[in-house]
Amino acid sequence: MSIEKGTISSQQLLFLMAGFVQGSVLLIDFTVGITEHQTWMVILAGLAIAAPVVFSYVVLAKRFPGMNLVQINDMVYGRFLGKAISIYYIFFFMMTLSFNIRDVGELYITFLMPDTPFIFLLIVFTATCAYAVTKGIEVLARVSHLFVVTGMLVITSTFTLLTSQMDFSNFLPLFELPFIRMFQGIHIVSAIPFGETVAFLMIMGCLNKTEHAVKSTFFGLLIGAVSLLIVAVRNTAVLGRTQAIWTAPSFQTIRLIDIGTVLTRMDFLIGIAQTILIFLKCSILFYVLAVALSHLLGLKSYLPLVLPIAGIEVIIAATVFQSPVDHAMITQNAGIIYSAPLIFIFPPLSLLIANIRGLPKNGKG
Amino acid sequence: MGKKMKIILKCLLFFFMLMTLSGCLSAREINDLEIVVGIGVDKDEEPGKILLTAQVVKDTAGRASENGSEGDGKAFWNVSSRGNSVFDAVRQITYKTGNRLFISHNKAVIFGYDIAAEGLEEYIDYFLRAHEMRPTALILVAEGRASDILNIKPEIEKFPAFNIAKLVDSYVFTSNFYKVNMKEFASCLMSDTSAQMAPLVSIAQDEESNDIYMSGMVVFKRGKMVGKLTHDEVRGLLWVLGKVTSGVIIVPSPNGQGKAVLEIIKAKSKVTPEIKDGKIVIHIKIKEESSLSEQTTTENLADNKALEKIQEALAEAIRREIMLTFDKSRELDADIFGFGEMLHKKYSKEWKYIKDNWDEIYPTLDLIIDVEARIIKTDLLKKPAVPSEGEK
Amino acid sequence: MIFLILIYAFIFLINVPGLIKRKEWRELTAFSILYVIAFTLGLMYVLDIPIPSPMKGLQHLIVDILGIEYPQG
Amino acid sequence: MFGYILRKIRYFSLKNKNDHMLQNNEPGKDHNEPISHDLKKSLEVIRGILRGSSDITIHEFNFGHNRRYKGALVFIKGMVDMEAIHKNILQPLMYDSLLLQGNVDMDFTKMDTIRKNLISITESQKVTRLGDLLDNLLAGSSILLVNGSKEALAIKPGRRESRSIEEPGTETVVRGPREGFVENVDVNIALIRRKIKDTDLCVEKFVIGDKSKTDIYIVYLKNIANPKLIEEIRIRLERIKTDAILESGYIEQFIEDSPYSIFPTISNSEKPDKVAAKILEGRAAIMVDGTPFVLVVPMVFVESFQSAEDYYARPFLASVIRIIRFLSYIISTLGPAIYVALTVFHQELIPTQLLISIAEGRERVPFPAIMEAFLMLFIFDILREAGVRLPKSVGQTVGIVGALVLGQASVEAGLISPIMVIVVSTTAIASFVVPAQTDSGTILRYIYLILAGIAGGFGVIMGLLATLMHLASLRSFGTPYLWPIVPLDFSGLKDVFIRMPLWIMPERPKAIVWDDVDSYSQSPGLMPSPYKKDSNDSQ
Repeated sequence: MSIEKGTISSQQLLFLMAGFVQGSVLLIDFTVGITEHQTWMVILAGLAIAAPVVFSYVVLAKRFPGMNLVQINDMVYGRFLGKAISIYYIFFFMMTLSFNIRDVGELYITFLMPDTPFIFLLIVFTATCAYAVTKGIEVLARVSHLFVVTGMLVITSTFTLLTSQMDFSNFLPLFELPFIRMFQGIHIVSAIPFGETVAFLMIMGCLNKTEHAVKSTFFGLLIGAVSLLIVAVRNTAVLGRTQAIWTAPSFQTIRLIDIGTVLTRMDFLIGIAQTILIFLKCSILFYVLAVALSHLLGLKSYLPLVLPIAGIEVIIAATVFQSPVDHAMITQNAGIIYSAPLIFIFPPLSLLIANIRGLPKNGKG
Repeated sequence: MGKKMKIILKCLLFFFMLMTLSGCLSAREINDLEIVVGIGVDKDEEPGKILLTAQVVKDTAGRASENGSEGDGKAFWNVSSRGNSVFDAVRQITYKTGNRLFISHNKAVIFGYDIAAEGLEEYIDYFLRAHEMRPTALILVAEGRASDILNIKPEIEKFPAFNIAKLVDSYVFTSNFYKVNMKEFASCLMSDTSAQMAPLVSIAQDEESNDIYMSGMVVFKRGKMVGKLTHDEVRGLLWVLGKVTSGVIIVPSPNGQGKAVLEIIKAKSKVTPEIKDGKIVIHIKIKEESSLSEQTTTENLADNKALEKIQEALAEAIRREIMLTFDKSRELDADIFGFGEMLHKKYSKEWKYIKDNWDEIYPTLDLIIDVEARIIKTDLLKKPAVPSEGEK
Repeated sequence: MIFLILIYAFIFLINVPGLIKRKEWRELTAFSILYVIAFTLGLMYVLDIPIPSPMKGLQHLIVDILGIEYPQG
Repeated sequence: MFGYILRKIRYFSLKNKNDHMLQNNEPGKDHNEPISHDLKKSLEVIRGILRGSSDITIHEFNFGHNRRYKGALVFIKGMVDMEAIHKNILQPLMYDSLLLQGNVDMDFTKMDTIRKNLISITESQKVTRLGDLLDNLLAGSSILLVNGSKEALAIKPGRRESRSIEEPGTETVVRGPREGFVENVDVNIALIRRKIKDTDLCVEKFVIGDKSKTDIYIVYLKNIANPKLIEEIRIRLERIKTDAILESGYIEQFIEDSPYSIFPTISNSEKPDKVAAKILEGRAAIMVDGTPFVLVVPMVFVESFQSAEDYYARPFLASVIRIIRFLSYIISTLGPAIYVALTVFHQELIPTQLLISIAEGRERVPFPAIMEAFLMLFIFDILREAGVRLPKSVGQTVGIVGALVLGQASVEAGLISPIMVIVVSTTAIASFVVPAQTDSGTILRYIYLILAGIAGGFGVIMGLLATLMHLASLRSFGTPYLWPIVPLDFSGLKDVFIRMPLWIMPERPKAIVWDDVDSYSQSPGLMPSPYKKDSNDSQ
């Protein structure tokens, strides 16, 4: 009995996935703090690691058509353990959503509108996300290709505008980083932009035709990864050595665009494009959280939960970290470690168990 | 009403409810903005304090017509204040201006000579960190006090800061100095080996009017000034960096009397460092195209042999300029060419050793310079208008 | 403080009458639980009572107790 | 206060049942008793019911062989063509030579015999119940009663007077047909019939409104329009129980998908060629008697940017104008908001020289930017409304005075900064470029302005995202409102931002048309090119 009656086509799934991954284009910055000019390698390695894992998500979803993560957990791990894992997932969604909301807040507080009260930004942003979520996943899916197109446009246009200031010798001392730094970088990249797509396990339930799911997920991931790569290459080429000292290097590169008297100081426009991309990611996460919670509590519809969850998320986002530096530090260490089992272990494990126990039995199907 | 309508209504009302929140504090009306176009930083008499002068836009249009000629027609107002740090001084300016400074449109940051000599690294941090400060803002060093530079009223431009920005941009025509913005200065400051550069601006002390001119570059090592480069020395540096865009070279004409003056049209350089049996060699290959734009000798240069000879002389002149700059940098012991970074990129294994005692290694570098100069056109004249003695 | 009350009154006004009319008791209970949590969190935030951040707890759990962490610096 | 609550409760209790209309009219009102064969009695009854209206004329006459049959003709003076009555009804009845000789044995108590042999008007209808008699009488037909017969004959009026067909006021066109609809719905249907001469063109009649009994027609192409769409329209029309339908606007508000949205989901037009084009695309037109505005359903957001003229002109200029229309809609909604957001929140986006000149311009303006913008917009809206309401001659003066007051005087007085005047006037002009979306444009302009004043660019962006979500969730009779853009249908996209040449657009809009109709409205590959014999014709 899946609550969401909405159905999305596999093409829309592709754009949802691409928009989701693109949403964290600004977030690869704290991997830059660790991996400086090898960020592009880390992204490729992260993609290489994340691709099979995401592939396992899709196979799991195709194996249980029309069912979302909470139901799958119940069936695979039995009632009690299934509920525990689902709560673990819900906690993960809640935290990730609050990180993203906080990212928007920090983007505006440090760069664009420093004197606004922080909580005001969060409330307005979460309210708009809540409004989008009340419309249902169908509307988000239909609109997602607009976000992806704007994202790609912005990324490529900034790349072309900055070609004059690019110096491709900044990549040169390859493999200069110690292995532990590279491993941490790869872990971050595979966990944050790509790993969070575990949220799609909730959405793949309402695909109308599941045979193209694998292809569209793969392409969605690819578009997201390509945009991350373009940003990483652009940042390293333009900033070179100074990459490690800025709080948000990709924002700093945009501030360096200086063509004529008009095409300069464009950081606000890029900030807006960034807000739009994160808006899609937050709305998807918000929807996934609401549906997961309503499934856990066995409700008929997730709509009544939307506003209270919004209230909680705003407060969590406001208080979870003290400062952007604290945010970067914790997500680099504890953040990716606590989410590692969720992303890398549980889905393949439940796929394995499903194979062994020959689920889904038609009775409970 | 239907469920859907209620949700739409609820979210819309929720949205407007929020709007009643204490409106946005970062709203600043345009007319209470103090638009800053130039900033000067000088040492103050009291030790440990700095004097910050900010050039603020004064809307003369409104005021001049209103109360006659009170303002002496100056469209800017150099307000200055003292503080222990740059940000402290910036904030204390509000005693005088009543509003916070609006730095987004700042064109240039000029450091006084005394502050540059003592060391910039303490004062540069605010200009990199302030969110309103643009990384594309120019950084300059003034000969004397920065506030004097900012006080001189330019003939054409309304604001001295715009005038300075225009002068700096004019490096393209002579390539005797070059533009350094905050980001470039910061990246050199960060690197362990490269020296930082900044254009030097000074006041020409002729009798009736004193105007500003760019008088070369200043070299810093880890933020501390170590020396100055004259125009020719900077040209040598630009040859190596490949940033020569135009400029004039004077070469003795082949038959000895008079000179041939050439305009550089295009120049490319390729620098490849190489470590051969413990010795670091830098191969510099420069391709240059120029045009014969003037000739004071009466000799007929419009034949291949003469042009060949001039091209060799040109190549020799360029090589001499580069060696001149290299000797000066060796004397200042500052890696202004950025060879250290190139070595870092190519030989990352040996880099640890090089980095530690770079100051000893740098003077021992030797350059192999290979210049290929070509004269591609002689503009309108083929032969000089002066009749050569032979034909008379 | 007033905004908090206003906002949460508004949320209450919009959802609860609908839920009661449609007799969705299960949803109503779930809604009210989350509503109370949200309200208390909001109250604590407005009254500047320090709210323990879950991530600090996680950090403490993972780094100090389990000792798994990447070398710093 | 107490009364108010009572009324509220009563309203809510009745709301769902909405058969409120049936209870409260008196039982005897719809007169379903049969007509009595005695002529005098039935005339008494008619006079009794209609004694209030003096324009009813009852003409009694005798006819037939030596005048032994008594008849009566009842009609409303203004609505009937007197000359037709004399020539076609009374003349044959009273002076027909055949009747006079008496050797004819027709039984005049049967209306059919009279209708078939005597009366030379085609449109007439036999009526037995008094209620029908009265309905027809009030609808403008003249009633023939004969003593001794239980039936009456209702003779429809011939040509009803209607306005001549002229160019519609709202949608003027440079190239293209100039004819517009008129108030008489029969003429409108004829106009459409002349455009679509196809047997599949169906016209379904509805009579809605207890008092007004307005004729409403749904016009659609049978095998192209989606039957579910037509069914949906029927259901929604039958649901309407109201006293009167005076204009198609009533219908629009009763049957639209989401009454709380500021965006119209039903388009209306006065031009038959535009309505015909939409019917051919699979839409259904709703024509209401008494108004030249015809509703077309379902509507898509992009339609308001398409004018009929785009398809008659060659594609290149049409595409440029189409892009200009989109830009001007954006300017008209976001213009003031962006100006305020830039000057108040994000001054670093403005180039330095411009910023200095704006600062000088705003030197003596007392209000904050948002107040100034609000004032200007408000005055502009007042002026626009005044211009529309006043008769043509006075309207021009309002425009001129407004421009003077807004432009010169307020700037000199230092109330408004010169650049704000420029911004608001461009917004004003831009808002006239897309007439179909003026209502949403005006409201959005104020909303975004408030958002810009409070949260600057961030507020505007959040407003835009909320509007986008709202638009994407809207449906108009089953078709997603942003159809070719949001569900991303490439074949539809050919006609949105730019208008591809006609021969590239053979497909019918998929989201509107029935799924198993053939998807080509014209044979594909009609690329016009000079005729080339396939052999070695000289190029």
